[in-house]
Amino acid sequence: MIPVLEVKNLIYTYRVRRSIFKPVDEFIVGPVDFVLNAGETLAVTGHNGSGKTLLARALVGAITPQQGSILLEGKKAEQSDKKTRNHNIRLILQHSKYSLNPAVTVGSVLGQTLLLNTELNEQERKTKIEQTLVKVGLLREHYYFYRHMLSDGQQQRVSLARAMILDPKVIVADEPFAALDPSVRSQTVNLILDIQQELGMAFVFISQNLGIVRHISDKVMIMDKGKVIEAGSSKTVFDDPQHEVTRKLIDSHFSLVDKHFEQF
Amino acid sequence: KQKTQITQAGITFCSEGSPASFNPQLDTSSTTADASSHQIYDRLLEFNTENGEIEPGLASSWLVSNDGLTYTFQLRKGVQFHDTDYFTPTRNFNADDVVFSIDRWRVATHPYHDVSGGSYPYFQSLGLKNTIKDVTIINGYRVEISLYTPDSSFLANLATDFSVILSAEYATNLLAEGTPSNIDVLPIGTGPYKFVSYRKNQFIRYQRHSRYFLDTIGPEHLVFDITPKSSLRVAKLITGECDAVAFPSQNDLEIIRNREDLTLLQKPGLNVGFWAFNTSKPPFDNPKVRRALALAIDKTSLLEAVYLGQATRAKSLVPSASWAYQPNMQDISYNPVTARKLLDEAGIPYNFTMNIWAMPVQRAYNPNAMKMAQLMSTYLADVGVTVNIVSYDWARFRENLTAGMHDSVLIGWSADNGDPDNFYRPLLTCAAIPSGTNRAQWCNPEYDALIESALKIENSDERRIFYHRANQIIFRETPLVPIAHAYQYQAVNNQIEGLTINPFGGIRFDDVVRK
Amino acid sequence: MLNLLLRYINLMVLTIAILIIISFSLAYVFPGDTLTNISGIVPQSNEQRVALEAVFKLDRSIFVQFWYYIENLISGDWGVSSSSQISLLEEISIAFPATIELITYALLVSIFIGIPLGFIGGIWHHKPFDFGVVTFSVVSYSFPVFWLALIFITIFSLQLGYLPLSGRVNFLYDIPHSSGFILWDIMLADIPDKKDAFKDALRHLILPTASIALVTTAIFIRFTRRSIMDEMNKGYIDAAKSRGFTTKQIFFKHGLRNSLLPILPLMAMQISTLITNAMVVETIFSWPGIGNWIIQAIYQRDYPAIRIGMLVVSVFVVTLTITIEFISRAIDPARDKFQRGAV
Amino acid sequence: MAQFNLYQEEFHPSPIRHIWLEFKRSHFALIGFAILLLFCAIAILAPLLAPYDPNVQNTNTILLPPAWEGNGSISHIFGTDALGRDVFSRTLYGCRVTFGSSIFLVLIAATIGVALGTFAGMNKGIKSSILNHLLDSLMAVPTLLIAIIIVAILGTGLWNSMWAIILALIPQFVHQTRTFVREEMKKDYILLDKLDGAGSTRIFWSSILPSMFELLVVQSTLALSVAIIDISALGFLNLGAQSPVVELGASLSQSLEVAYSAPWLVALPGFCIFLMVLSINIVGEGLRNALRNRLIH
Amino acid sequence: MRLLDVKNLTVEIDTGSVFVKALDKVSLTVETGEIRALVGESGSGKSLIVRAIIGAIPDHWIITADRLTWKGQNLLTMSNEQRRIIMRREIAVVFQDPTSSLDPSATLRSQLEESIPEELLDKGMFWQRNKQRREIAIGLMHKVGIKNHEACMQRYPHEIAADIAQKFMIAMALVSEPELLIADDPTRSMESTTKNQILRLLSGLNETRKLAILFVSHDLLAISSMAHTMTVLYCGQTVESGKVKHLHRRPLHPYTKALLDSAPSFQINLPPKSHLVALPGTIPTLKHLPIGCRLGPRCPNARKECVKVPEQKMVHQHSYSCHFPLHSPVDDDLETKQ
Ligand SMILES: Nc1ncnc2c1ncn2[C@@H]1O[C@H](COP(=O)(O)OP(=O)(O)OP(=O)(O)O)[C@@H](O)[C@H]1O
Ligand SMILES: Nc1ncnc2c1ncn2[C@@H]1O[C@H](COP(=O)(O)OP(=O)(O)OP(=O)(O)O)[C@@H](O)[C@H]1O
Ligand SMILES: [Mg+2]
Ligand SMILES: [Mg+2]
Repeated sequence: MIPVLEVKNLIYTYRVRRSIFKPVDEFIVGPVDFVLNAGETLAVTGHNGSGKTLLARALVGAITPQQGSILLEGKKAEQSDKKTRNHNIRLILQHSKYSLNPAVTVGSVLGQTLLLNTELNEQERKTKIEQTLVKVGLLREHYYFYRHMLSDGQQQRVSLARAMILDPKVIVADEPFAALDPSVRSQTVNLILDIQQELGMAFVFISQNLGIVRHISDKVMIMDKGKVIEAGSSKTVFDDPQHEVTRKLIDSHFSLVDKHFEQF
Repeated sequence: KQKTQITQAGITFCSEGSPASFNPQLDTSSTTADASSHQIYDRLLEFNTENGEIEPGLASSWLVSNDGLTYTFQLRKGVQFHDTDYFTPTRNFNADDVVFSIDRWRVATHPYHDVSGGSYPYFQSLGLKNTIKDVTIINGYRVEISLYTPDSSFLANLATDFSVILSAEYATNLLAEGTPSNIDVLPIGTGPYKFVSYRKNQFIRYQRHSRYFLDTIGPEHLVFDITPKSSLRVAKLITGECDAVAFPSQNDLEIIRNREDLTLLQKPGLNVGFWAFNTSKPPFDNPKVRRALALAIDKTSLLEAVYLGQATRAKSLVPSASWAYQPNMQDISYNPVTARKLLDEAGIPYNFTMNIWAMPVQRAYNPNAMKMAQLMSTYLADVGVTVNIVSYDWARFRENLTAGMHDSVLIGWSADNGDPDNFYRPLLTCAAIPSGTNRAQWCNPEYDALIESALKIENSDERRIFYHRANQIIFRETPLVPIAHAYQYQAVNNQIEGLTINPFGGIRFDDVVRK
Repeated sequence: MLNLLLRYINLMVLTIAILIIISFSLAYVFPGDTLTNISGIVPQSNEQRVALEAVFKLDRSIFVQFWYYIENLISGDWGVSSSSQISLLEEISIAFPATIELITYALLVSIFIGIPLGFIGGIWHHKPFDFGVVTFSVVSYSFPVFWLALIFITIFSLQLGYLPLSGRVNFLYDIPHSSGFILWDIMLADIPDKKDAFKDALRHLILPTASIALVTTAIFIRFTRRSIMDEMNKGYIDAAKSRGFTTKQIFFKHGLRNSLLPILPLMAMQISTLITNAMVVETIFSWPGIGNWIIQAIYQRDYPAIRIGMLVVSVFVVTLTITIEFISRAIDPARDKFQRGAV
Repeated sequence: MAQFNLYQEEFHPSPIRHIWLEFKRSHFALIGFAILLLFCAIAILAPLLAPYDPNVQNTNTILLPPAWEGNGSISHIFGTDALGRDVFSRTLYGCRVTFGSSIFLVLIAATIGVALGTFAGMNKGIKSSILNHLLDSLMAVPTLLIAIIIVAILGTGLWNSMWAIILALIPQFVHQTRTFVREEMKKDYILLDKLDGAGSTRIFWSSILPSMFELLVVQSTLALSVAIIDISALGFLNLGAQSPVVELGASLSQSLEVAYSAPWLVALPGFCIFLMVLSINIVGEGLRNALRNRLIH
Repeated sequence: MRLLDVKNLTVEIDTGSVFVKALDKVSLTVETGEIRALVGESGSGKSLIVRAIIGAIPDHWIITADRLTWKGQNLLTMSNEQRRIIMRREIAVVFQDPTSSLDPSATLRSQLEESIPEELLDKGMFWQRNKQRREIAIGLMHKVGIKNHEACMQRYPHEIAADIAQKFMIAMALVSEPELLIADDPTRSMESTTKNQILRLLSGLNETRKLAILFVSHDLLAISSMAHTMTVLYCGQTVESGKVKHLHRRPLHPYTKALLDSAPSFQINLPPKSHLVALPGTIPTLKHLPIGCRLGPRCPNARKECVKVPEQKMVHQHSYSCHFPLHSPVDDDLETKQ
C-alpha cells in the first residue's frame, strides 16, 4: 500500500536578521522523514520555536524547502502541478480569527476555494459548500455570515470546512485548538475524529498539548531546535521516551497529571 | 495707532504697478512716469497744474524765434544732481545734460541710443525726431534747439513727463565702466527725490534730495508701495499703511468719501478710454466690420457698470475740457440689428470668434478693463460674435500689443499736455504704429495730413476745424470706438496735505506734508 | 544605524537627482523658447542667439547640456529671471528666507498650541473641554486658507485696525538684507528706531502666521489627541498602572514618548502643507516670500524662475522631510516598518 | 438544533451596515451627512435649481445686495455681482463645479493610487522599495508647486488644475494602500488563499479590496476635502477654472475688487467652500469613529 | 486572613448601543497563602474580573459590587493614591497578552528595573543602587527561566518571542515581592516543560513566602496540579466555587462537570481516538445573552425554572448556582471523613 504522504530528508533553512547590527541567524528545520497512511494521525510536538510551524508550512508548500522531497501517494508533490497539491494537502491554522477575512462572507471564501480547484459550476459549488458546512456542524445559513458573526469555535469549524471541502488526502493542522477553551475544544476534537473516520484522511497535527496529542495521534514526532529528536508510534513514545528532551516533556506533562490524581 | 518717528518723516504712496524702468523716455506708461519723472527728474519746462500754462523748469527762460523754428533756453545755475552711493556728481547741471538727454532719443548714432532697447515711444509717436533739426550749446547755460517745421505743441512736449533731463556726466562714467544700461535702472537726476532702492512688485524707496534747487517741504523719505490690486490699495489706505493711493477703484469711491479720515481728490481727466481694432488684421481691416462691432455694444451700460457713472460718454478722442472738443459730434449708438446686418454684408459668419485684450491694470480712463470686456462679450454674443478675453502681465501685455498680436484691445490714453495734438497724433497717425501707441495699427494719409496741418497753425480756432474733420474720418472709419472720458481720482489720508491731481498725469510729492 | 543613514542618504540623493532631471526637462516642456527657458535671456538678434546657444551648450547633446546645467546649479549660476533680468540666485536668496521664517513661526505656533491642546483633549477625552478642542480642530481644518486670511484681514486690519495687512515690515524702515530673516536682520541692523521696527515686523507677522498656523494646529490637535488616546488605552499603560506607578510617572515615562513618536513624521508631512498654504497666504498678505515670487512668475510666464523656484522649494521640502523621517526612524525602536500616521 | 436556532435569529449586520449604524449614532455626523447630501444634490441638480443662467449679465441690476438686506430683491436671493449676474445661480453652479470636479478627481486619484499602491504592496524587492521611497519623498512636493508647473506647461484651466491635484493626491493613496496591502499580505487568510492557488489579481479583488474598502472611503473623504480646498485655492490664485466656468474660488477672487461695496460676494463663496469641507470633514470623522467603534464592539 | 473579597461584582460594559452585564454578580475570595484558580470559557469574563480588581476598567463602564475589598479596605471607594500604593507593593499582575503589556519604546531592562521598588534597595550612592537593580533584575530573569538574560535585556518588546515575554512579565510581577499575584493565563501556549517550571516557581513561592495567587487559566491540568480552590465562570456568572478536590470529585453544576470531563488527561480509561465529552451548542455572544441562567440553552437538564437567575447556594466551602444540581449537595468534608 502506498502511503498517502511520505516525507524524505526534508530540510528548510530559515534566515532571520534580528537587527542590522547582528549577523544573520540561521534556523534549520530538518532533516525530517516520516510516512503517513490514510486515516492516520501524526502529531508533531516540541518546544516553542522548535520549527513546527515552519515544517507545517513546508508541507503544504507555503515555503519551499531547500532539500528533500514530499511524496503524495508516491508522486512528488513539488513536481505534480500546484493544483493537485493544493487539492490534496490542506492547512488549518492556529488562530481561526486570522484565518478568516473579516470583509468576506463564509460562502465566498469557500466558493473561491472551489472555484480555483474544481470544475464545479455555480450551483454545484453552492450545494457542495452547504453540504460541507453541515458536515462540520454549521448551518446552511452560515453561507452568508461574516467572521464577526461567528464564535471562536464556529470560526474554527469554518477553517476546517475550508480545509476539507476539497476532500483532501492530508490535512495539516497547526495548533488548531490552542486558542480554544476546553469545552469548545472537545467539540472540535470530536468533529475532527468523526470526519477522519468517515473520510479516511491523514492528519498532521501540531500541538503543545500532550493530553490531546496522546489522545488522538497514531504517530508522534518530537522536534527540538529544528531537528526531529524522536519519532514513533504514539504508544511507544509515550510509554518509553528515548531522548532526554522528550522524556522531560512527557515527564513534566505526566507529573501534572499525576499531581491531579494524587489529590484523589 | 501710534506713528513712530520714521513713519512720521516718511510718506508711503501705494502705486498700481512696477515701472518698466526709471527713465520715462523709454515708456509711455504712466506707471513709469509716476515713479520717475517728477520724483527723480526735472524738465526744462513745467506745466502749471492749475491752468496748464507752461512755466520755467530747469530752463529759467526761453525765447522762440519769429518763424517758430528756433528755441533758445536759458538754463538755471546751481542745480545739483543727486549724490548717491553709486554716483557722486562733480559738476552742476549744465547745457551738456540737456543736449545728452535730447540727443539720446533723437540721434540714432548716439552711443546711448540703443541702450535699453532703443525705443522711445512718446517721441517716436509724435515724430519729434523729424521735427528737430539740431540741438546746440551756445554756452554752458544756454541751449538752442532748431526745428525743420514750426510746431505749435513743441514747448508743451518739452514739458511732458517724458522730456526729462538726465546727467551726461553719469552717462559718461557708466559708459567707461561698461554698464551703460544702469542709467535707466539706477537713475540720477536733479529732481526732488533721489533713488534709494527698488524691488520689483514690492517697493521703490526714495530719499529727499537735500540740495534740490527749489525749496521743498516734502517728506524726508518717500516709498512707493507697489500694490496692483485696487481693493488692496484701498484696504491699505484704510489701515494707514498707505498715505495716498493711485486709482482707487470706482467701487470704493463711496467708501472713501464716507470715511472721515480719508479724502477723495477728483478732477475731470484729460483722457479717453476706447476699444481699438487691430486694423492690420482681417476682417478688422474692413471698416464695415469695425462699425458693426461698434454698433453692437451699448456704451451707456458700460459707463454705468464699469465707471459707475463717474465718467462722461466719449464721442471722439478729446474730452470736453479741451478746446478742440466737438460738442455736436455724432455718436455711434447701440443697434444690434444694424450691426448684424453689417456683419452679414461683410460676410462674417455666426459664431465668428475674436479676442478682446483687456488691460490687467487700472487706469483713470478704464478702471476695470476685464469687467468691460466681459460685459462686451455678452453684447457681441447677441450679434453672433464669440469673444475670448485675453490678459497678460502689464509689461508683456504692451509688448504683445505693440507686436500686433491682438484682434482688438480695451485701452485708453491720458494726456501728457493740454494740446489736442497729444491725442490725435500718438493714437492714430501712421508714425505712431511702430512706437506702439497706435493700438489700432491704423494708417490713413488723409488723417495724417490733417493732423500735420493742424500743428503748423498757432490759432486754436483754426486748428479746431482740422481736428473736427479728423473726427469725421474717425467716425467714418471707426479704427477705434471711444468709450469714456473718466474722472481722475486719488485718495489720501487726511494727515497728508498738499497732494494734488495733475491733469497731465504725474504725481508729485515735493509739496506734500504730513500734519 | 549606519545602514539606515546610508539608505536615507541614498534616497535623498536619488530624489534630488530626479527633481533636477525634472527641472531640467521642464525647460524643454515649457512653451516658448528653450534657450530663454534655460537662461532667462531673450536673445535680441540671431547672432546673440547663436552665441548664447553655444554658451549653454544647446548645440551639443542633451547629456552635455544636462551636465552643464548641473555644473551651473552647483556653482550658483542659476540664470536670470526672464521678466526682471535679475539673477535668480539673488532673488531666491531674498525671497526664500522670508518664507522659511514664516513657516517656522507657523510651525512653532502650531506645535506649541496644537500638541498641548491635543494632549489635554486626549487625556480628558469626552469632556466638555475635549469637545471644544475637537470642534475647534474640525472647524479650523475646514477653512480654506485664503478665505481665512481674508476674514482675518477684515476683522483685525480693516474693522479693528490693530494689525497691518501686507508686507513684512513698513517699507519706510530700510532694513539691510543680511540673513533674510526679518526679525534677525532688524536686530543686526544699524538703524535708529530698531525697537519700533522690530515691533512693526512682529505686528506684520501675526496675521500671516496665524492664517497658516490655524490649519496646521488643527491637524496637530487631531493627531496628538488621537495618538494619546490610542496610547493611553494600550495594554502597557494598564500594566504600568497595575505596577503602582504614579500617574505622572506613567504619563511622562511611557505615554508621552510613545504618543509623540508618531508625531514627528507627521511634522515632516506638514511641511508640504505649510508651504502650500504659505504660498497662498503670501499672495494675500503681499509677503515677499518664495511662494508669492513663484506665483508672480507664473502670472508673468517667467519660466526660468518657475523652474528654479520649483527645484529649490522641492529640494528644500524633500530634504527636510527625509531628514525628519530619518530622525524619527532612528529614535523610534519599535517601528521596524515605519508608518506615517494618518491624520 | 432548536437551541441552536435561538442564536440564528440574532441580528448581525453586515460590515457596511454596521458602520452605518455606528455612524448614525452621532448627531453631528448625521447633520454633516445631510449637508453633504445637499451639496451632492446641488452638484447634480444645479441647472434645474438655478433661477438664472449664471453667466447672463444684467447691467441694470449691478451689485444688488442679498434679499435679506434692506434694499435687496427677492428675485435675486443672494443679490447680484459686479456684472449683474445672479449670485444664487452662480453659487449653485460654483458648488457644482468645485464639488463635482473634486469628486471626479478623487475618484481618478484613488483608482490610480490604489493600483500603484497595490502593486507596490504586493511585490517585494528593490523595484518596489525604490518606487515606495520615491513616491514618499515626491509626496513632499507641495501641491501648489505641481499645479504651477502643470499650468505653466498646459496653461490655466479647470482641467489642468485638476490634473495637478490628482498628481498630488495619488501618493497619499499609494501610501495608504501600500501600507494596508503590506499588512494584509502578512495575514493568515492571504496565506490560505495562496495555498488555494489564488493569483495576485484574485487575492487583490476578492480578499484585499473588500477589507480595504473602508479605508478607501475614509481616505477618500480626506482627499475630497483636500481636493476642494486645493481646487478653490487654485481658482483663487487664477490658476484654475477660468470664466465662463463658474468656480467658487475663482468667484471669490473676482469679487475681491468689490469687497468693500459688496462684502457678500466674498463671504458667500468662501462660506460655501467652508461648509462643503466642514461637512466632509465631519462625515469623515464620523466614519472614522464608526470604523473604530465597530472594531471595538 | 481574607486578602481579596469580591462579592456580587457586576460590570456593565458599553457595547455601543446598550450596556450589557458582562459580569453578573460574581463572587470570589482569596485568602492568605491560597492559590485560587479562576476557570471559564474564553470570553466568560475572567480578564474582566482581573481588570476590575486592579481598577483598569474604562471610566464609562458601570461597576457595582457589594464588596470589593483588599484586606478589608474597599477598593472601589478608596482614593487613587491609596490604591496605587496597594498595587505598588501588595498586588502584582501578569497580564494575558504579554507583548502589548510592555512599553514598545523602552528596553526590557529599563522596564524591569523601573519596577523594582526603592525599598528593596540598600541605601547607597546611585551607581551602587543601579548595580543592585541590575543584579536583582538578572536574578529574577534566571528565576523565571530566561537563561540568556544579556541578549534579552537589551531588547525591545517587539524583538522577543511571545513565550519569553510571558516569562518576563512574570518576572516583572514578582519583582515587588507582592502578597497577591494575579496571573492571567500565564502559561498559555507554553510547552509543558516550561509550564511546569513556571508552575513550580509559583507553587514554591506560595509555600515559602505565603504568596497568594489568583490563577486565571483554562488549562485544567495546570490548575488541578497547583490550585487549592477554584471558581468556575460561565458567561460572566459564577457557576461554582470551592476546593479543587471537591469540585473534581463531585461537581454540582452541569457546566463544571462538562468542563472537567472535557480534558482527556483526566480520563485515564479513555480509549485513544474516542469521543470526548462536550456540551453541545456555542457560547452566546455578549449582546445576545440568554436570560436567567446563562447556561440554559446548552444545559442538558435545563427546565422552565432556569429562566430565573439561580441563587448562589453555599454548602460549607462549596458554593454553586444551579436550580438543579447534579448531586444532592452534601458536605464534602464530611463525606471524605467517612
Ligand atoms: N516571522 C519570524 N520572525 C523571526 N523568526 C522566526 C519567524 N518565524 C520563524 N522564526 C524562527 O524560526 C524558528 C522556528 O519557528 P516556528 O514558528 O516554526 O516554531 P514553532 O515550533 O511553531 O513554535 P511555537 O510552538 O511557539 O509555535 C523560531 O525559533 C524562530 O527563531
Ligand atoms: N474593551 C472591551 N470592549 C467591549 N467588550 C469587551 C471589552 N473587553 C472585554 N469585553 C467583553 O467582555 C467579555 C469578557 O471578556 P474577558 O476578556 O474578560 O474574557 P476572558 O474570560 O478573559 O477570555 P479569554 O480566556 O479569552 O482571555 C467578552 O465577551 C468580551 O467580548
Ligand atoms: Mg508555531
Ligand atoms: Mg482573558
